[in-house]
Amino acid sequence: MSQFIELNLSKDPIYDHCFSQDRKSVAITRQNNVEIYDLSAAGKPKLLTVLQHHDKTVTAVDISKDGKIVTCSQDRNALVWEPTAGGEYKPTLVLLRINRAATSVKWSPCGSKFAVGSSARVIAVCYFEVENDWWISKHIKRPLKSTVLSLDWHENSVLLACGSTDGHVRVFSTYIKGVDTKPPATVWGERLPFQTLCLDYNVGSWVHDVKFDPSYSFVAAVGNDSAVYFVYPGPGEQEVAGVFKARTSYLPFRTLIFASPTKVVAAGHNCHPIVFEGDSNGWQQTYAIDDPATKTKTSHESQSALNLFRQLDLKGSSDANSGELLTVHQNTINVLRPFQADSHGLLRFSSCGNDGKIVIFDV
Amino acid sequence: MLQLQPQNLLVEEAISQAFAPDYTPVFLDRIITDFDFTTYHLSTPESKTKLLLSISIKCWNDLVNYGVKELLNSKYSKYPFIQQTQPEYGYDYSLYIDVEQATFSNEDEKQQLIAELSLLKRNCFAAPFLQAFQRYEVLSKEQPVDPNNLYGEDSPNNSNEQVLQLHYRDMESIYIKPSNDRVTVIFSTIFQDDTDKIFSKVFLQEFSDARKRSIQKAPQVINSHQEIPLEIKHLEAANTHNKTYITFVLFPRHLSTEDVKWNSITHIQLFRSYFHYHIKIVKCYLHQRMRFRVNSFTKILNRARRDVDDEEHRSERKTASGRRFEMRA
Amino acid sequence: MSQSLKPYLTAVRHSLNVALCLENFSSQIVERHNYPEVENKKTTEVLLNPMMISRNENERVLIEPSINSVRVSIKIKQSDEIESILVDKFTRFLTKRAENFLILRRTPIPDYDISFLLTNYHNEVMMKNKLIDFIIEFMEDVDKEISEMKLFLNSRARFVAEAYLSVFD
Amino acid sequence: MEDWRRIDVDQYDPDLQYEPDPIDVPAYSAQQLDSLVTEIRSSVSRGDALGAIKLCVAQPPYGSDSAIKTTYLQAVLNAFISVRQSEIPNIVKSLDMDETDTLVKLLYSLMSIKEGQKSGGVLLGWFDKVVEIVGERPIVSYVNSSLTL
Repeated sequence: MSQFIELNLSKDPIYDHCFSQDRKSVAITRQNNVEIYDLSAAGKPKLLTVLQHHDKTVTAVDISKDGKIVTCSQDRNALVWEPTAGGEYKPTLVLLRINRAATSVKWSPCGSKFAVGSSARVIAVCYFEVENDWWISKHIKRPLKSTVLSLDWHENSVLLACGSTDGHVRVFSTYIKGVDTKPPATVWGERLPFQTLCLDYNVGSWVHDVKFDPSYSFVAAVGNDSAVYFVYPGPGEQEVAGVFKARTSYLPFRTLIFASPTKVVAAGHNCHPIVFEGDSNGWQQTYAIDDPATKTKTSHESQSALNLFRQLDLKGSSDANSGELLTVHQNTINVLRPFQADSHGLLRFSSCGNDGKIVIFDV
Repeated sequence: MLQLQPQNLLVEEAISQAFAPDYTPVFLDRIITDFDFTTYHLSTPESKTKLLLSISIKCWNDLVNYGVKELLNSKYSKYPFIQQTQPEYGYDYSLYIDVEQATFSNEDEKQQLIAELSLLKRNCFAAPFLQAFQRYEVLSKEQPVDPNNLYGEDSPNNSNEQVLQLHYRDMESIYIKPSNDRVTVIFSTIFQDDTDKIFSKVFLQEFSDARKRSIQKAPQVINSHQEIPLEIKHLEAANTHNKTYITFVLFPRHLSTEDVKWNSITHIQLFRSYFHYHIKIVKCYLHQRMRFRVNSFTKILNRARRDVDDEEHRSERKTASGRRFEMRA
Repeated sequence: MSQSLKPYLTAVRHSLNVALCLENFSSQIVERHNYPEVENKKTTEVLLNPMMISRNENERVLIEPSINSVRVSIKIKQSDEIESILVDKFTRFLTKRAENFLILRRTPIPDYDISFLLTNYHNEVMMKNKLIDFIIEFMEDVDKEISEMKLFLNSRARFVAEAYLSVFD
Repeated sequence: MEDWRRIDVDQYDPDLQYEPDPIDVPAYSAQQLDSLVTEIRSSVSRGDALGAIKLCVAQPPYGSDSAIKTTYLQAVLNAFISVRQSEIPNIVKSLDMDETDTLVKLLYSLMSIKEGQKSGGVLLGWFDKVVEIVGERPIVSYVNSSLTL
């Protein structure tokens, strides 16, 4: 049974979380705010600051290489928080120009751009404009037909994979003249003006999460039909060489990450991570982490009589944790993120869920 | 409280107080109500010692045709200290009771009078029934019972027998039809909302089945929810307000002695109130039961709420004065 | 008849377990709004196929899932007039107390007796398995309650009738 | 003139339109259906329950009109009813993933039509066994599938 570190940070669901580069602090979304906790102290995580500016639920948070935090929320805004000297954060304005909720945000690897997916059937690629000291955005519209649920950047900070509720996995080019350098040719295409579509594959159900593999040669996506799709691009324009569908009997997954070019970890409504392994000629589910089947009901130490009575009245049954799930997470897992890796792959990854917990698992 | 008391409790209490030995006459002016649009007025207009008891009944005119006045006089004239007077304005019948001269040979006689006075409404309603019973006695002598009438149908040749009608409520009335071997009492009743109507079907079904099962000696009960019983076909207009008709057939054994007659009258005239009363009781019980069930549902649902883990509870506990209860971990 | 109750309830349990995978989804149609998609069914791509689980003609459950909300509607067995009156009174009684019932919908959808509306907020605030237990228990309890009330009504009627008629002896 | 205040203008907004991608949907002509139905009926009468079920779940006529669909569902219902309760587990075990998904899809469609509801108990028996053996994947795939009967 792999080791895990469990942090109970909030009563409310955590829709997204992101560890700082040095893994010493974590930013979590909590209703309309983002809370940053310091984990360096051995005891309980200490609340550092609360980023308060959004007036609706914050849906995503991401921290760039140089420590800038970007948040986006259902109030149609995104905000970039610059760390100032005293540990405080200064919000800067982002002109998203979208008229629906923002659903997901990701910094590009180079840290000079970030993309915001939204319910306005648009992806806003934002870059900083020094003279006005704000972030302005360029929109990717066609052929997005529905809410964008998930985004993932290619290492060249130009190609952007996205999954949406119309069931399509797409890869766009977000090349912006002044900001990006011309990317070298990749398997996804050579000439990449802004908004060219490099891949468009219909998975058949909402695409909750999409990720490039570590070598950026194919894309893995998680549909709402509890299956993981591995889409291999072909040489031609938008051509798909092959697709593998790893089906499982679990409830639908919400998120996935690559542990290595041949290993993927997915998690979602079944509240514990599942590992898939394979390569270009086939993928299948191999084992589960924190698998409830292998765990017996942990018996609690003897209950004090008062506690028993309190449970009986409150919960109607004396069994203290009647109804608690055997898995560590007591509710849907929303986001998995790599936590610690070494030369040949990921060692540990972090997860956040609707139960307000951040759990760090070993792969 | 299964059986409804036939007598009016307030009248009974007021009069028994008045007849009590240590009664200090006091000024009285009480209006008391009873079932079937009946109101009493108990007052002391002339002097404190002379009680005036008046009663007003909606169907008084029908009762008058059936000799209610003679019946009441016969009931109350044998007491010297009670005189029947001009009916008070707005009332149908009044009695002066002179408390001072009220003398009784023994306690029973006094109780007997108190009972008679508090059963004033029953006595009024008894008039048509008594008349029907007398008519039954006459008929039963004229036409002896046909022995081979196995099914107990009403004998055909008295179909034109005069039916006594009592419109005791707005849309509801009682019909009494004497014949040679029985007296048929038909109630036409109406229900405000349809849940009552459907519940009444269950009740009436039980009324008619009761005789087959356990109480063979009870009157036969027939209920019909749409068509009008034959006996009163000529009297009731078309059944537009979907009235329910309940027919009671009183057999000779219910009309035998004087006491049995009065017992039958007392109960049969209360049937409509008894019947509706118990339907309402059932609805109240079901309502109470649903409230309990809904509470238990809400409790179970609240238990589904993800409870905040314990040490968050402990850290938030406060002392009475509001100071936080610091846990020195 | 109860031998077909168990498969009926397990079928509802599994279907609910799948339907109750909800997430916070802001509306595509109306700006700054976040409401149950299953209610007005405008954004068709976020609606999933409805599941109807029926035990017989007049007893079934309809589960309409969507991305952020599920509508569970139950048609309670009403074999005769009395039962339909009891069901109507019971469900009307429940819907009047819908506000402290969180997941109860104020009015059932046409052709059904009672409807639950579960959104992603309920899923976040409550334990999903307990929510499903509650709905299953509710279905069983309502059936039991209706038949108990009917039994009570008949026995009460008999008792009242006999009490009245025995006085005439 | 209809109350212009209540016209839903959004439906005319071009980029708000969402039409799902066209998918090639298997459809039957009348005779193809008749031959399939007779085939199912004959394998049912021969007692070859597995063969009958396999035929039912092979290629449901998603694209045909409702008349063909109802006759098809009728035949499938008879096949389901004819199978004895004890045979169900090993039939289900010998179906592959897609076939069990289609089986559950047929169960749900049958439960939503009158004739199917009449024998609700049988369908629930099947449903119970399938989920017990295969798990909830068929339900998830039914709920998400764009091919519906």
